[in-house]
Amino acid sequence: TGVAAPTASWTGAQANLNKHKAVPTFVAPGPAFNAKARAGGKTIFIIPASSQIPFVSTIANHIKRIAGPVGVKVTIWQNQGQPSQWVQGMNAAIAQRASAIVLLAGNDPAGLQPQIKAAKAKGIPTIVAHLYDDNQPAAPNVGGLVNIPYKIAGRLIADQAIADTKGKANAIVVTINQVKSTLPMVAGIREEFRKYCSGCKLKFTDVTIADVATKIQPNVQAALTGDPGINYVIALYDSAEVPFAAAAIRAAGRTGRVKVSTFNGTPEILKMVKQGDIVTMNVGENLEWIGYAIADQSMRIMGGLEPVKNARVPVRVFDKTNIAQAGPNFTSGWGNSYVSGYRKLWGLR
Amino acid sequence: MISTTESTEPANPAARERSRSRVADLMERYALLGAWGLVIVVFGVLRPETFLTTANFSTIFGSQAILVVLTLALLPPLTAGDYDLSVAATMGLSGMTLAILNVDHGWSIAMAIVAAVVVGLLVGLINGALVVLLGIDSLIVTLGTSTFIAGVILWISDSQTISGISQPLIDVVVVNRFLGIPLAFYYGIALGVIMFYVFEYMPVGRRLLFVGRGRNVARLSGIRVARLRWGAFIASGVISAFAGVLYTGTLGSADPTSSLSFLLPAFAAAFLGATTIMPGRFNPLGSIAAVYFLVTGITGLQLLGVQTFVQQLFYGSALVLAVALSQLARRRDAAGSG
Amino acid sequence: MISTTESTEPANPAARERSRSRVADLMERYALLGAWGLVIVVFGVLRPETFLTTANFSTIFGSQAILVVLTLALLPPLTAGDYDLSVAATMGLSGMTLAILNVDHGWSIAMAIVAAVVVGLLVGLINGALVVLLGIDSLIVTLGTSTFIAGVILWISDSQTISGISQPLIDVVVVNRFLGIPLAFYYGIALGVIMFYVFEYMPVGRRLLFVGRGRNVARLSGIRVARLRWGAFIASGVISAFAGVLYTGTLGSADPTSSLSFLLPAFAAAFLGATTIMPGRFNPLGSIAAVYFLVTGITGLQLLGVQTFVQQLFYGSALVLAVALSQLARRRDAAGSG
Amino acid sequence: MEEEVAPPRLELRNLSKSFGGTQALCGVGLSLLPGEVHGLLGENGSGKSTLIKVLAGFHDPDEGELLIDGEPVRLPLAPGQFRELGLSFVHQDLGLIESLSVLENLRVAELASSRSRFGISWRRERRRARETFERYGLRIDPTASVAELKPVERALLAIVRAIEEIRSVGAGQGVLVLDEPTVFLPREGIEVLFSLVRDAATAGASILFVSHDLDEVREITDRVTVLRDGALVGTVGTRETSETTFVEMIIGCQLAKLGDVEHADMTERRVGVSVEGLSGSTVNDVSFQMHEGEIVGLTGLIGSGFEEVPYLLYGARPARAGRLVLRGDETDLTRLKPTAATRSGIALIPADRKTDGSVGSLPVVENLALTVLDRYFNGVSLELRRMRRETRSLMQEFDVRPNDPSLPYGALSGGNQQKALLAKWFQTEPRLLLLDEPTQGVDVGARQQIFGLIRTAVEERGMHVLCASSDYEQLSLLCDRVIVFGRGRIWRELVGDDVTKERIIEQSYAAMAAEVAGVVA
Ligand SMILES: Nc1ncnc2c1ncn2[C@@H]1O[C@H](COP(=O)(O)OP(=O)(O)OP(=O)(O)O)[C@@H](O)[C@H]1O
Ligand SMILES: Nc1ncnc2c1ncn2[C@@H]1O[C@H](COP(=O)(O)OP(=O)(O)OP(=O)(O)O)[C@@H](O)[C@H]1O
Ligand SMILES: [Mg+2]
Ligand SMILES: [Mg+2]
Repeated sequence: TGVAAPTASWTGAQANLNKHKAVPTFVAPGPAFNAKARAGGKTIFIIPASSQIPFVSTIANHIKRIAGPVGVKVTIWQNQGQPSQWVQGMNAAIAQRASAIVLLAGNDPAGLQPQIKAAKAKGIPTIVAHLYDDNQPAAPNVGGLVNIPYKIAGRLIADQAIADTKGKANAIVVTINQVKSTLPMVAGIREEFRKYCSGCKLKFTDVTIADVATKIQPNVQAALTGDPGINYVIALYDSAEVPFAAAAIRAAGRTGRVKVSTFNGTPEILKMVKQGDIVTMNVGENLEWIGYAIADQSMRIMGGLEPVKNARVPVRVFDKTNIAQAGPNFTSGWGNSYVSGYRKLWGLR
Repeated sequence: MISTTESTEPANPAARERSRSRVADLMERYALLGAWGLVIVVFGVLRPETFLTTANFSTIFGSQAILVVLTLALLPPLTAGDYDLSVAATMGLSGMTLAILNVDHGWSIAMAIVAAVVVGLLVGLINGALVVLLGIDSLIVTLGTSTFIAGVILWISDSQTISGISQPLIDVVVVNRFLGIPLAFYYGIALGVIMFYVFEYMPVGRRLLFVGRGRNVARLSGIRVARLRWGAFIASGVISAFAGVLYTGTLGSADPTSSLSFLLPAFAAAFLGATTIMPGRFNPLGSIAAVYFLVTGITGLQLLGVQTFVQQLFYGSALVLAVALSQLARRRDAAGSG
Repeated sequence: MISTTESTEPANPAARERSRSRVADLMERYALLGAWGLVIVVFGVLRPETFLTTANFSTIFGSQAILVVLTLALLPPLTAGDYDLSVAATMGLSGMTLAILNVDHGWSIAMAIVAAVVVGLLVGLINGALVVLLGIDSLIVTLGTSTFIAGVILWISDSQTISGISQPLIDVVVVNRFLGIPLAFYYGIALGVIMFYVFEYMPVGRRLLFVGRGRNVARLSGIRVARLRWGAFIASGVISAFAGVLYTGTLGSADPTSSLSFLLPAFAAAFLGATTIMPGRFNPLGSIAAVYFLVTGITGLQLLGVQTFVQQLFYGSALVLAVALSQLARRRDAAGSG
Repeated sequence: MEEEVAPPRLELRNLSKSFGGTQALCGVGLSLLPGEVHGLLGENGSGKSTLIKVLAGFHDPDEGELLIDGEPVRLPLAPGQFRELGLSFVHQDLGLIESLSVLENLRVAELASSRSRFGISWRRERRRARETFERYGLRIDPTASVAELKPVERALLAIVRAIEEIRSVGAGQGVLVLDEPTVFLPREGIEVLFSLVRDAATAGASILFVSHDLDEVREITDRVTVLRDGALVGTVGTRETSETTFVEMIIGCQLAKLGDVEHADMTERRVGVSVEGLSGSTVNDVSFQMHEGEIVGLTGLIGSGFEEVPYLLYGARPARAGRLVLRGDETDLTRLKPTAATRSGIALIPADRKTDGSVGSLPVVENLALTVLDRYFNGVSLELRRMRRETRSLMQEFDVRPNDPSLPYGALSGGNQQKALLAKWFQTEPRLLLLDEPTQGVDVGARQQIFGLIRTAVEERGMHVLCASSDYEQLSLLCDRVIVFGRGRIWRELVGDDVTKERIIEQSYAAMAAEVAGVVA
């Protein structure tokens, strides 16, 4: 038509956001197979990064619930996030002759090579779930992957800052470089700012996992003091960062002028989206969907099938326009397509 | 138990064996404050437009009240010669109790605060009982209870962050201000001043000191050693709980694990604080100065935009250098006069 | 510094000042081993098919060698009356040095190990210098250096995990086995036995003990107090570095922060270990027993698949109960006879 | 005592206390009359301090009754209850906290009692403390830490504290308990103490006085109770009892009379040790020599500086100047460290055995073997069995009781700790032995034994012995020559027949008189 290019480039960010506001649809990751016949009676041994992180243990519990009806046994190695406990878990999995080991959510296979090799030698594949972005190279000896679209998530939280300020974003990004997924997320953020908001300002502050509670608040508060123009805090991981970032905003007396966009979709933080005064948007993940994807990939591999290349786990943007759909417990908003989709794929009734 | 008698004494009595000049005394006393001043000057020169602003100092003072209070919680047991490693866990537990009662069970914020403080009191009571009645080393008791409490927090919270604390608490902690600084700051200072008074001008403070410095002598002098040590643990538990209330008020939520990361910074501040104001004794005002000295540096670096690791390098070396400084004042004098 | 003279003494010498019956003595000495046996029996009954397997015990023994070595690293300074809070950071630094030199700079694994150990030695040297030469309290020095080292690790590693360690190291640490247990286990045991021998059967061990218990007494007995304390820090640094080598060998990689989580467990084991085998003294064999007692319980719970908070409840209460047990044996005797 | 109308101020009946296997007290009874000075005597380890610590509420007795003014009081006493009963103490180890200030230590009673609660004015307390010290003629800075005080000053501080406490109880009330208060006091200090004690007794207070010095006991006490091995031997009137009877009651048999000691003049013999131009914090440019086979004593009054000399010669305290020549080996004393001193065959037995001597929480065997560890090291391992065996015979030789090497050092009685300390250094076979108050708190019998051991070592091994002491009797019994200090310098030397208690006292005072004259002039 006759209308020229977008009135302002930030609308591109808005368009990207809008695209991800709808309920995601299920796309089969690979060919259908008979799960009961292929994987029945086998054991998945899950080693979560830390059982103390709620979303990690929630995913593990989902897998257990999903795989049960298929006849797959699931063992969860409860731990407090110490590498020596992971090593012990790997050894226990090998000793118990598990059929597959799942390193869940932050457990870096680069750091467990001797054990992964030992498992491989015993014919036990190690599946790495919820760690890499699709474009990230995986560590060697890994038997399968269930990736998360971190880069897309990063782009979306940047888009929110850009769109919400109508192209005048001045954002501070709180990173945890120690976490593997920070890299693709930051890449996504930078890309969006370059594309839709070249005049915007972007700053970073990094903390380690151990310093989350003691450092985020002072760091963010200092940044807000140092640059009174800051209007957005981009928090990569919601439950680990948002409470402290929000405290900084409150303590700096900038409530209402500085907003937060974040990722993970933890219920407590989605609740803050509903409250709306500080957190304006949260890129949600569906932990049950992820559970299905991991179960799917594990059963394929245990059953001797070709692993899927892209598990196609989606994310969804929740802001004040659609937060009501997350339900009273902030766990809904994903429809049912994936449940029936996976069941059909596995040949269940 | 007598073993730990001298254990937590920060000073160097051997060095004190020499009488020394007033100048060195003052230098030792105020070395940390001098270092603090220096840090302010350096960053003031490097970033005058952002560092030397009221907003910045309001940030510095307002953001560390929790650490101040937690550090103060350590002082009664340290003075009595005991370690309390459970303060950070107790802070987490009381904050979580407050959040659960207020958010999940709909208690009024006042009642929830009372409950949170009672929880701290109970922890102190248990710690004290184990240390005093069973005669177990305080370090291992509180390491044990700390881990236990961490488990309890995960249990009662189901590992979830609880948010949605009533606004009034948030208001009186971080939103409302006096002279531009959130009220939390003044709570910390008020507590510090009260403790200073108790330690310095009330018999019970000196009794505690006697217990810490010579448990047997204290007993021979008719001091109720067991009762005082127990009391110190209870005080520690209650103050930690108060820190937990402030923490939850600051965050507007309570999470199950983050409080533990305050433990080592609190110990660092307590020991660093023992080198200033009243060198050789754990003292509240020194501890407060130590907290703010360290955070001023960190904030300055933050404003310079340096990487995280530089903050850690600063923190580590500032700790050692500040102590070394006050130690050198003492030494130089000792060398000069002895 | 004399302040800390008695500081790290774990026992209750007053209670020890009574000669007591052999039975109570034995009870106190082996209470922890008894508790360990009990834990094995309980889990053996609950999960005979997974718990009572060689594979399980091989896992238990093999996976905790790092904690064993790190706990042993604490003992020389503790015996000399000093705290070394930097052991975990030193372990991380030496592991990271090893990884960077071996992976990024292509050094041979042997050379990289030597470099890693030298790094530990340097850390010990610096800690010792600050404590001994400047006369600063060991707790605050090592808290400072620990933070500083943590910053250095982030710096040199750029906050990234470095993987791809040469296979030979991995082989001699976790792949190769003797009696089904990875060699790492035997390194820890061998180190413990050597240290036991040094503490118990060599003059230097006895001297160290006196330095820790009565610094002035030691000095006036002609012992080179400063040199021994310094030496203890160096030993601690080197042993921590060795732990770092094992850690990197176990994981096949080095990450910038996880080592710090070993600090409190190591202290817990050192203090718990001081209640057994040679009650009242920090001792290597007791420490090893303490590590394996605690990890046996945790592993049992993991095999039961209980939630992680239960593990923490167990850990916390096991710590306190085990100490209380040995304390009660002593008390009952004291009461019975006095 | 049926004719006594007033009940005893304090009465103990059937008191028993055991530690593990040791029966420290066994059915002991004791009564203190108002206005009485009552001596408590007994060998080292006979249970005197244990009895006193029961009265302080420190030890819980196994059995026993306590009556105050005829009223039964329940045992064990609660902490601080002794104060309500009007008791105050000077404990054997003085009961001071070294790292705290003089003022804080002085005021511990007020701080410990929960009566006053608010607003201590430290300025006022400092003034009061200065006034108190002035009244006793002491020059002690209330703001100094106790660690900075000399042993004498510490003892005086503890005594002043106890006497002040008993004064506050009210005239004619109270019990003052003194557990070996005189070991660190020079003669004039003892006189001050005794006059204070007499004043208190005249006012009606009761005093329990422990000492191993029979002359002191005979001088000050009205009655004496003697313990042996934790059991009561008896209570006797002081005036009715002869010295030999006392000795017999204490040790259970006659003591061979030491007789008048022969003091040979050895100044003609070869010089083995010479000290040149020694200066420390109080001594100034002191030089003297020691001859072979000679035991040299150092003495003087408070502040004369003699007690500093052993520490300077050992490198335990920094010397400002000075050289030591030991059998031809020359040492610069400004650089000497204890390690080097031990190496060159010097040994120091410090006065403060608690902080400088041995570690109470470790076994006797480890304490004693510390200085000779290399002797038990065969290149591979320490021979622990031999160590234990030889320690046992060493303890036997020095009469350390109980003779159990595995006992924690702190569980020994005060006098036995002192004997063990002597043993620890004797076995190193030093060429130069430096003693500071070597037999403090050691009972009469053991004291003779120790003097004998020192003599033998001097004669057979050619050891040089330098003994700093303000116990003039000890000096007169042990030394061949006594150097009397005044104002940090040597005032006079007493040799041969001049070495008598009387001459030493005379010269010590003369030194002070000269000092005063010097100041006036
Ligand atoms: N004989 C002893 N020697 C050394 N220490 C002891 C002895 N008996 C008890 N203790 C220790 O000294 C401390 C004080 O114990 P005690 O029972 O005397 O307390 P207390 O002050 O009397 O308390 P309360 O007022 O509750 O009676 C405790 O830590 C205890 O373990
Ligand atoms: N805490 C303790 N543990 C074990 N035994 C002890 C303890 N205290 C004292 N004893 C023992 O009790 C006995 C009496 O000791 P006590 O100190 O009362 O003797 P004393 O008469 O004061 O001797 P001295 O004249 O040497 O001071 C000694 O055998 C001593 O070893
Ligand atoms: Mg005695
Ligand atoms: Mg009591």
